[in-house]
Amino acid sequence: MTDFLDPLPWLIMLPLAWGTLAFVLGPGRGGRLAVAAIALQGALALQLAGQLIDSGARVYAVGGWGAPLGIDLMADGLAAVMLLLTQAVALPLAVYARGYFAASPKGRELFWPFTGFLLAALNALFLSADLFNIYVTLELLGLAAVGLVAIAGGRQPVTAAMRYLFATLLGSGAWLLGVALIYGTYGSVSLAVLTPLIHAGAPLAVTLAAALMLAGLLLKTALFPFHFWLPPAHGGAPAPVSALLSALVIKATFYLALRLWLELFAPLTTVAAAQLLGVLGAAAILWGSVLALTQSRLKMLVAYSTVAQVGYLFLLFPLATLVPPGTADSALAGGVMQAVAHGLAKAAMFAATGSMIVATGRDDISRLGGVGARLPLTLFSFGLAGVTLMGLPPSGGFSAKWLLLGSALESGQWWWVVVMIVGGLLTAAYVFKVLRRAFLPRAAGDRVARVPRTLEFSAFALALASILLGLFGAPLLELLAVGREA
Amino acid sequence: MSAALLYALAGAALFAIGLAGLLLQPHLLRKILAFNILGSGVFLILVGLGQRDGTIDPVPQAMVLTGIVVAIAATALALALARQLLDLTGQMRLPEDRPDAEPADD
Amino acid sequence: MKAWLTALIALLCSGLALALGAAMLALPEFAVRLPGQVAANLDASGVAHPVTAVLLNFRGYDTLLEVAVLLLALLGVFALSRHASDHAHPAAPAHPVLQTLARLLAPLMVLVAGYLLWIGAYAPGGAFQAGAVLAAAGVLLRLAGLLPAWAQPGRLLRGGLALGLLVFLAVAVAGLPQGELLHYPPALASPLILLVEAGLTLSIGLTLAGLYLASAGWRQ
Amino acid sequence: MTPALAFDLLLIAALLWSAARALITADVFRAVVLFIVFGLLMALAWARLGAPDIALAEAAIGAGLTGALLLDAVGHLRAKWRGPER
Repeated sequence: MTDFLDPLPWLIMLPLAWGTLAFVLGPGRGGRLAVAAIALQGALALQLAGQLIDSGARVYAVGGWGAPLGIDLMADGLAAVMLLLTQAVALPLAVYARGYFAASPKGRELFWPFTGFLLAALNALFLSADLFNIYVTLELLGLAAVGLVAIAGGRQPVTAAMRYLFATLLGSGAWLLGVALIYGTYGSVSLAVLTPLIHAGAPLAVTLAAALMLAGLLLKTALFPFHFWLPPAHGGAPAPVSALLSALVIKATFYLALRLWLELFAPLTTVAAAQLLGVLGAAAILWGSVLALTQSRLKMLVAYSTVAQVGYLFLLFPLATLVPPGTADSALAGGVMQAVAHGLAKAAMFAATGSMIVATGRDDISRLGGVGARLPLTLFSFGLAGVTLMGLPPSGGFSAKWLLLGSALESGQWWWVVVMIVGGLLTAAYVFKVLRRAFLPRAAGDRVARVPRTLEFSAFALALASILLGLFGAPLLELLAVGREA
Repeated sequence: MSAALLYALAGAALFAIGLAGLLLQPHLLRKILAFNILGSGVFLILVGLGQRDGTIDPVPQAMVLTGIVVAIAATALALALARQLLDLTGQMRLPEDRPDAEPADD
Repeated sequence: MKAWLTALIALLCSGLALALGAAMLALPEFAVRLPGQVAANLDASGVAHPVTAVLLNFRGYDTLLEVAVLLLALLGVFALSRHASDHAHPAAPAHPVLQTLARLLAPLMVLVAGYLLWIGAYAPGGAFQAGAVLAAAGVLLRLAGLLPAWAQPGRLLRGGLALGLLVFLAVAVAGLPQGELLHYPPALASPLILLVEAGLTLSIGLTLAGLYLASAGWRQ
Repeated sequence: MTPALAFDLLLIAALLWSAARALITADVFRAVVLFIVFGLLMALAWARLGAPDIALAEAAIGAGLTGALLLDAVGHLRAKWRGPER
């Protein structure tokens, strides 16, 4: 395809360009440019999704060389769903961030360049079909995310950023070692070239590579017990940053783990390994939810909720491994739906949380009294996002958990059903802990200020989207199936 | 055994040394050194295994050049964070690893 | 850290090294071999040196993203130096011999960088090595006290830092009407790659120097 | 044993030794110096692997610039620890 306006390359080039330009423009500048560009990226992602539904998955040879000499990009339904999620979360958050940094300027100087590079890294990662190129996108993503955690300065965020940096570097180090072993075995890093080779036979080096790469991704996705870096990083950053990180960044490495598991390393997967991932997911759900319940800081509660919700994503592995195809399909649909629903809901929740903190001037659950009266729309958004996280109908979270429950019952793995139900109850407990406090009257001496309307409406848009996903999720599942029939 | 494979084996040892240092050393500066050693180990494996049949392979060589630049970028960011942490806490180690009253080794 | 945990980690790391070694000694023949493909396409790549051809043409897209990684790291350093506390310990005054040496060496290093940039098309060298030498000149001048530290860059400097990436992006996108992203028309491949490399040399030099100068600035 | 093989083995031993020493030696400054030595030995290894491009980059970036950054950080660390007393 030699179309100048082909959406696929532009989805990567556009955020790189505006991120760089925002840096040249100067500290704090570039917000309007970013909003306009992300809107355009959203249109490009929709156009690409339309192309895929019409004519199937696409391969794009950068530079015209083609794998294995050159680097290929690949867009299938799964990639397109993640691209849509990314732009759909980023656009309201960009609007939110403009208002947020106007009210709370700490860390605004370099927010836009970092965000531009972050989005470029995400889009590039979703589209890459080359193991070494994915390594570069992982590093771009990791450094952008660490930079965003550190932008506000201060002891806690800098400590969190340092810990996050070591975790993410170790994760990409493990990935690169895997890539080195695979190149050393077969002589290529192209997914399209490697997949048939690995299916034909994999020596010990490739098994080791698979284990290393998967472990690196789990560390970066913060799956229990590798979650130690996440709560301080997501809980300490400015609210728009926390939202981007929780909604999108950890989903990128989950996406890679899923792709490797289902495609490249499919011949190496075993039921035992899949059950182990499920057990870690279950532990994450329970541990994250319980810790969320014990937090006294609002942002830390939401951050621990992310630890728990990541767990649901990994329930898909035991439900999709060596089971009948129909069961696996619905598990995959459920897992991806969970990624999308959590992305929208968690972005909404962190955005609403940020508004509440701006309004009360402190990050303290016990001092939320009066928020319900002063910021009803924000609290409503928090509640709607909570409905999605609990998995109540008609939200996107409900569809996700329904699909996962269905495949758990079909494959006779009832124990995951128990985990999901307990997790839902715990989620309800920590969401109501916040809501209950916020509905109390304002305590004497506390102050609850109004916040800019853009903060309230952008959080609401995200929360509403997470609910509507449940009602209108069918086209998304149709898109997901593109390129998976074979 | 080709010389290239020998260097790949050395790379495996360097990776393990770096990994152990990264996990075991509490001092941030040493963690940064360990990360760089770990990275060098991976680079040796990439080129060493890529050339194990004795042919020079420019593809992994180019990848390592990319990797070296990424490594210095990460190192610079890590050092900036470590210095900032030193300014804020007076320590060059992450808080949990710290036996509280003990000053950084120097 | 507890002794048993230390022992366990040491044991696991040694185990990993042994497993890696065992795996490396049991590899099959390569299924794909790229050196031949690189050689076969070298004429169409616009440069005569295989590593430069991979770096800027066959896998130029990696390099494009990597330049963004480098710039990103500098942004991180800027973001942190912005919040640096201002406890001051004066930098040692530079020795006059060092100053003279730096004045002599710096122009020479700029020349070497230019040479490395140019030779990269035919032999070992290229934008990264040239940029590193430029940066080394900057570090030397800084050590001699001849270059101010820059915690907060002005617009001109920001433009210089971004130039390499912006030129690379423009060249990448310019290929779209005729073919794919980063497609160089064969007739123009040589000059386009040289253009990209020139921009990269300047920006990489500034960025690498900046990684040093921005953090060294904290002490002022 | 051919001279080339002997050289390779010696170089590898030196690499492993300098890497391990850099991580366990008690003094941070000495650790950084050992790391710079490690970087220069790596440059030698790249030359042995027929990778002069990497050798150049490793010497300039891996040992040179990284070393400068590390030494600067050690200076910062030492000044910090001496600072309050003076």
